Amino acid sequence: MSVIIGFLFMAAVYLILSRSLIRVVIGTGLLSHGAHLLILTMGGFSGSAPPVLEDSVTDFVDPLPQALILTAIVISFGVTAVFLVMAYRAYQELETDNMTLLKGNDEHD
Amino acid sequence: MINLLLFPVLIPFLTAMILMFFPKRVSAQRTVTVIGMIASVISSAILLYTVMRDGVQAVTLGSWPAPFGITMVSDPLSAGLVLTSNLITLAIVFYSFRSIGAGREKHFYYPAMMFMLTGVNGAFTTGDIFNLFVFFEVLLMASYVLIVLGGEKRQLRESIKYILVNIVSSAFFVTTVAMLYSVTGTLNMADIAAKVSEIGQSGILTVIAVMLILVFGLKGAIFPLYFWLPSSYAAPPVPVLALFGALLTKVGVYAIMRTVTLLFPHDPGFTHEMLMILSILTVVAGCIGALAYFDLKQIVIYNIIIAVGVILFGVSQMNMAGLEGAVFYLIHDMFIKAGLFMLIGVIIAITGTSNLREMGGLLKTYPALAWTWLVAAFGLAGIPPLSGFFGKLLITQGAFEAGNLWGGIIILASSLIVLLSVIRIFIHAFWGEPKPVKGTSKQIYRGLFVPAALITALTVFYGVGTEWLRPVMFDAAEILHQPSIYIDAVLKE
Amino acid sequence: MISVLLLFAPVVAALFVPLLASRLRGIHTGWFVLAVPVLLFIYYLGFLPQVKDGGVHIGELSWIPSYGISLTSYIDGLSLLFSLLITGIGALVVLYSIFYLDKTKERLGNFYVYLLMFMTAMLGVVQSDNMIALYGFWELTSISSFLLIGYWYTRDGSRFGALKSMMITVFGGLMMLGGFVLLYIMGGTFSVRELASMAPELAEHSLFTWALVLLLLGAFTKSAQFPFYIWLPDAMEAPTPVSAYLHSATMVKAGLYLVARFTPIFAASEIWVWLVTSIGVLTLFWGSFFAVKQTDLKGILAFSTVSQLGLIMSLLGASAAAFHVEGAAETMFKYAGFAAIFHLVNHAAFKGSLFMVAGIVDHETGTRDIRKLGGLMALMPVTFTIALIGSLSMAGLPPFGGFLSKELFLTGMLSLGELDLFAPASWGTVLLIVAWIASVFTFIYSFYFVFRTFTGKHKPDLLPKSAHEAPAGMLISPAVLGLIVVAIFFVPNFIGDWIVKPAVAAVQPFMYGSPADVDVHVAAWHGHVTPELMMTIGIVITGLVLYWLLPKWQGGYRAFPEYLTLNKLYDSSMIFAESGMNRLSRSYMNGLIRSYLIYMFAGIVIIVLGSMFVKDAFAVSFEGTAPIGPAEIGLLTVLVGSVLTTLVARKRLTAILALGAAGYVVALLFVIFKAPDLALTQLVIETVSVALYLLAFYHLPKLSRHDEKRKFRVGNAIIAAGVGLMMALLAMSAASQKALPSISQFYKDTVYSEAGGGNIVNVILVDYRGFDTLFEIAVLSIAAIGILGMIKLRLTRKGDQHEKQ
Amino acid sequence: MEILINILVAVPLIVGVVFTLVTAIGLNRFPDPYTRAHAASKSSTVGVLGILLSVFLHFWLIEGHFSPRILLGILFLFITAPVGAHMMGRAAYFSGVKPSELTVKDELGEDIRRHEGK
Amino acid sequence: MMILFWASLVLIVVSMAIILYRLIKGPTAPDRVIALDAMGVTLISVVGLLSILVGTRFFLEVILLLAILSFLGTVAFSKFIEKGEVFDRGDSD
Amino acid sequence: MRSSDVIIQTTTKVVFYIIFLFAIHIFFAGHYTPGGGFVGGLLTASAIVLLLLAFDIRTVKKALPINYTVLIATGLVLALGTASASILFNVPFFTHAYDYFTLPLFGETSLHSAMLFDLGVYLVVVGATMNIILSIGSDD
Repeated sequence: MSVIIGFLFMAAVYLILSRSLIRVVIGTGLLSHGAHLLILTMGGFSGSAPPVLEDSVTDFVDPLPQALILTAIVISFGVTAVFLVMAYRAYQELETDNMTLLKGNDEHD
Repeated sequence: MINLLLFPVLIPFLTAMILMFFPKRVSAQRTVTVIGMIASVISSAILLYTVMRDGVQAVTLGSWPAPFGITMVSDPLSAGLVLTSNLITLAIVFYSFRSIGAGREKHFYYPAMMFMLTGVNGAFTTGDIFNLFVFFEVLLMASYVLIVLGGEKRQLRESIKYILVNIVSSAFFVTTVAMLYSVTGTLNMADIAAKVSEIGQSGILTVIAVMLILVFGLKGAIFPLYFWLPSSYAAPPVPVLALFGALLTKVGVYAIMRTVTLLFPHDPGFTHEMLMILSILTVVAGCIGALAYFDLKQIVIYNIIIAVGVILFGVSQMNMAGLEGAVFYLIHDMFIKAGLFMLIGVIIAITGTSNLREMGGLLKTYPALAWTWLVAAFGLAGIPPLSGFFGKLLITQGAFEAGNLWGGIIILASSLIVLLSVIRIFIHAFWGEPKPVKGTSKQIYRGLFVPAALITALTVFYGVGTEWLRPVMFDAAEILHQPSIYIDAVLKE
Repeated sequence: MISVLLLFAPVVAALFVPLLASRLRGIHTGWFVLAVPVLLFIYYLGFLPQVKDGGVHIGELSWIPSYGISLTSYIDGLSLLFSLLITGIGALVVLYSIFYLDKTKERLGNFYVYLLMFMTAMLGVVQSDNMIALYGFWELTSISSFLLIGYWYTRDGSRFGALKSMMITVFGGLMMLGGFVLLYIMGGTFSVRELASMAPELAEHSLFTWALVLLLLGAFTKSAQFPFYIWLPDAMEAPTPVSAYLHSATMVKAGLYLVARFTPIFAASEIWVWLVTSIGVLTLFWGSFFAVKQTDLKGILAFSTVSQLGLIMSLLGASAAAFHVEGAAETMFKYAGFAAIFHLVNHAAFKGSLFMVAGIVDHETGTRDIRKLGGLMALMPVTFTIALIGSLSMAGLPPFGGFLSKELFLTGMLSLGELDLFAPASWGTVLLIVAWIASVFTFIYSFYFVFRTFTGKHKPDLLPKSAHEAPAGMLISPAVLGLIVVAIFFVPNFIGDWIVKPAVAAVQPFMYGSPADVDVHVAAWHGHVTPELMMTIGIVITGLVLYWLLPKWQGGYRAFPEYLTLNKLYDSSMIFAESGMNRLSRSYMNGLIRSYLIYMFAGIVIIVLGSMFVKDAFAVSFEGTAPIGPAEIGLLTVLVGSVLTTLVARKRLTAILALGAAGYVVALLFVIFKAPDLALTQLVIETVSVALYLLAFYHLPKLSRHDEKRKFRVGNAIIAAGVGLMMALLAMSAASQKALPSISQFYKDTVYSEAGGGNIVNVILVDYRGFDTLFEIAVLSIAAIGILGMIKLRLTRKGDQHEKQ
Repeated sequence: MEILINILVAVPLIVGVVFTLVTAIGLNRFPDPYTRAHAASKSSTVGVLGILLSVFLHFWLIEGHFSPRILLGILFLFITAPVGAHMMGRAAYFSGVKPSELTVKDELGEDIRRHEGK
Repeated sequence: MMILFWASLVLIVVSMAIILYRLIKGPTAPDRVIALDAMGVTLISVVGLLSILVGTRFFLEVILLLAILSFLGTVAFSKFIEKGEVFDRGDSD
Repeated sequence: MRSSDVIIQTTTKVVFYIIFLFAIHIFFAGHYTPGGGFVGGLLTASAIVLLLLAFDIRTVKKALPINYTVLIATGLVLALGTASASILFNVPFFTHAYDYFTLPLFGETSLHSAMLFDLGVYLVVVGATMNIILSIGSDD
């Protein structure tokens, strides 16, 4: 599982470093998948039932990481949406999706 | 009132909600914002008073016992920071009236500001590490909105970078929290601290501590993670810049302070040494940048980085003097940065440019502005009795006491660079031959200058009136120095 | 208490100056200001009798008691001497400035505010017993000096000089602060007096030398010692009254004051003795040597000041040497301390008058270039007289005060030759010889200054104005100082007893219990030919010869390469600070987010992997890892496949579909790992996200690789692999090292009984950790309003065209 | 009884799995989007119906949990699958994907032409 | 009986892999959408089987949800491919 | 020809209600079984999205005249209000109150103030999602 997480992060970072804005956006999507899976992994995999009360089940998986992931998912959804809109607005205004051309000058421009 | 410490978080939050009902009515937006801010300032002042009188305030939400619910904790440090943030935001709200423009005001400028303040105050107050993440996200999300609002070319270009960096850092943050949870099985910071000291700070915990330092360092702009900051901060309009410069990085710094003092103080030979080296490098990097540019905004922005380095250097000393100095300097820097950025805004409004080479001779036409700037500049550089001095004095003292002589000397020498960078602004903008400037109406000038001058006056008071503030600083540093006070206040309810 | 408040009298007075300057335009503002130093001078005179008998006055105003910081007014011999100098010369300078600065052309308000500010600062420096207050006033002197030098702020030279002086002196001040802090750490107090009382213990401390060196940096920069003197000549851009006041009589002496004040503490250190003395002598030589090169009147005086400051500095060093000599009070060593203070007074008087003369010449002829001047004696006889008195005193000739102090100086240097302390005896001799040569040059530049200006051929056509004698008012102040110079020669012991001895007793408490013990009698003629007299005669003869030959060898200065000078060093460091730093900064701050991210990722990976390695944090345990079944393998394969697809996709739709697929697989993983809530949410979110992508695609271009080079991609891949590796290792290690059970058990136990729910995850969300959720929806709300704002508000279209991209 | 229930559960399951496999194969073997859409919608719907029925029966008969949601799901799939297929076909056609050469008749094209001809 | 379920699951995952191949290969966008739709439908089966195997009824919600979303996705993609935009603005015609 | 999606429009009219009902169901079930405000809200939003897909933005706006920004604000106020009620009783913020009731038809149920909070969440999610989607969708 950890290997998969590492793989996800690797792919995400690779995409984020690329030149195309869309690929960068996709990279952030993968990044959040990786992060969520990592939280899940951190909860451990012991426990045999979903953390929902049911008669005669006592061995639940750890519910806390799930709650955390849920929060994280929603947040990253919001961030993705903002990023996406920002990306296309940037494309509209700057007329490029090439990250290299998005460099700009630090000094008074 | 056991919920008192929540008020500075909830009042801006509520204000933001109310503001969302009528986004297009500018005067109503302004009125509600000001009312909300004043209420928030008052509540945080009461909070600070209460904390000083009764000791650390803690409430675990939902009436659950401490490590299980989310605990909000207000110690002198966080209460002080909350009050500072509120005051600065109030000033910037006034400042915005004349500078931000109706377009932005009609498009959720004030709610975003209030949300951001909510996030900042929450991050200062929370005692739960995942909740800290959530508050970080609140303030970051609000900052995304603020940085891009208006949709100018430069804003969009820099917002992309800003948001990207922060998405990455958030991903790292949340994973680090998860790892911390995996090892210690808890999320409450006091509980983590107690458990870490119980089981000993093993290797993995130290690595997690390093991760946390780096993650917060990304927000707080330490070396080698500060690169995104200068150009991003320069993009939005000045009030937003002032807000960012005063508050955002400081949240990261605050979080690092908590991390290394409360959660992981047991391996200073590694974590604190590392933090010290990083902070010195940060100072150096900031100095390079502060000298390198002839742009008003850039110069002051790089000074943020220098200040971050100085504060963290103080923290890394882990003795009373160093910590107290760090607290002192932290609050000083919030005020002074807000003041400087607001003053820069006035200059830009007058000259119509932020390029130093295109201005000059303002001393003749705007003497009050010049003197205010000079006071602020000397305050920043730490000329006694202005506000920057005592923090730096204590930090140096802490460094010397800890035996880091060269570190202390570098910190002192950095003041010189700071002074050079801001005095250069004075020399180029206010001295020299007057150059033709755009000029601005008297009303706008006053609307911008008065809040800026008030904040600067506050910094003067902060320096001169050190004696009255000292108990706060001392208590704050003591809690940082002896985390058991904090832990007990949270866990033994 | 009163005396402390009086320190601030000038600043308080300064508050009214702008008002007076603007309301009462008819009267020169200086007249009002004049009252301040005069009254203070009289006030301080009142302390003389008390101090003469070894008494001290202490006023204290508590400021920040919790840090041990207070404002004090500690008046002993030394500080009284300085206070009198500051207020006395201050009064004369203000008087002079009334005639020097035109009330209609100048912005007098500013000028006098700065000047009064400086006065407070300087009084504060010399009267503060508390080191922090001392430091505060110290920096205030730098600031007011900065403002005064930059008074004519439209001139490039003024701005340059102002910045230069501020940079150097503030640097020194900061280092000095470091020294103060070290002293505080050693002694536990900021009070100089208390520190002095524990001097022997301090000397044992390991930080002692650090403190010493840092403190001396402060003193040397302020007193323009080698190699920090370079700011002083450039400070001559200030109006002449300022030069006379700050840059000869008072501010530059703050460094001397500091050394004198801390001599009781540091005298025990041999480093102190040799450092102070040799830097002093070196400065003495250097300043006098280069003074001859100058062509600007004020430039000559500036270098002369540097040189004279070096002289006093070396004497102070020698006076500390007395600490190491048994029974020093009985030997020649006693002269050094006395000479230092005595010359300090002398110098203030003659240099003040000379600066004023230079100012008069400038004012009346319009130039200070010595090449254009000459033959002014006939036109300006009074000025000439004053200049002659000052110059001859400076050259060390009788019947002027300078002769006496030069004699004492030579005595002090001779005594060093006998000191075989911690260094070969010859070292002292070297110093003596250098000092002698320097005195020769002093002689030359003194003559050079006065005779080149006032004798020789008058060249009226070179002068911007036709020269004539200055108005009487302008001559008052220099004349008074000239009179003092003469008076000192004739009644040296009056000044010695009343002013110098109390100060000496304060500098050398290890020798004298009270001022009365200072057993020095100054006389012009000792009844026999002393070595000092011989040396003086030598100086005069050699000096005269060399002055005669001056036109022959002055050109030799030009042989000295410009690029080796310290000025050049300062200039190039400032240029480096601007353009060099700019280039440096631009080399990595290139605006490319990719570069920044690469730095950041690389930094994080290196630091974290390094920490893992150092702390041996890596661990793997397969206990409690995910069960691997066929379903898992299948799903993970699909996941890897879709992730790879996003990597290689050439069409954006493919990339999005693959991303969606990855999201769905993650949702299925949630199913496998028994997280129904997560699975539900992930599914919906994923779908909505994909819909968002599709919506946004309407506005976005087709996917393009922008021809990424192979090198580019390999670089990315390396960084990416590093991050991936780091995360994998971290995740593995963290998951394998669960030290404590989770707090979740509590939730399982109480969810039904206390929280009244069944779905633990949901109950955590809305109850246990509802606070998170509250702000999580806040995040969502902000995102919504942000997007609305982004789309609806477009300021670019209205203008803002100054950006070309 | 047990066996009967097992058979009741197993039969739709096997049918469903077979159809799903057929779908997958069809999706790969057919030459153009139109035919593939046919495979995807028809056979996969049957496949999933079979499996869902089996799941429903499993929970109802073996675990005693009557789940109306599954029935609802089946209903939903029944309603939406053809519509989805229709949409995809349209999409393919209007985005300009050429039908395979084996196609006999292009009725929609004729319709459009007739429509425009009017 | 469990073996039967497992076997079915494996077979379905195999078909998923095949569909995935189509998804990756294309060659046209509609092909991919069709594959995605099929994928969604197969996913429903997988979830159904999984909930039997894991032995809990709480995933049954997921089935209906998936059906809904799969339909939604199909429609959205189809419209995107057909018209290049997902929503009709309603003010153009 | 292209815009008259009769088939999809007809289907949508039915399917919309199914989805909506399911969303409400999932929202209410949240406290005891998987689901809750988030999923419920998102599903509701999906239902509206389906409407948007089948019809066009103007029609949907006319049919559902909701100001989504106000919806968000209302949701936030509701959520905060629920949580803040505890301030009035001077117990820690966010303390919930609940009780079990036995109602006819439903059997044992609980009335829980957390439900109200969840309703706030639901409203915010619907509002925010629709706001985002509509903003992007109606941009040109």
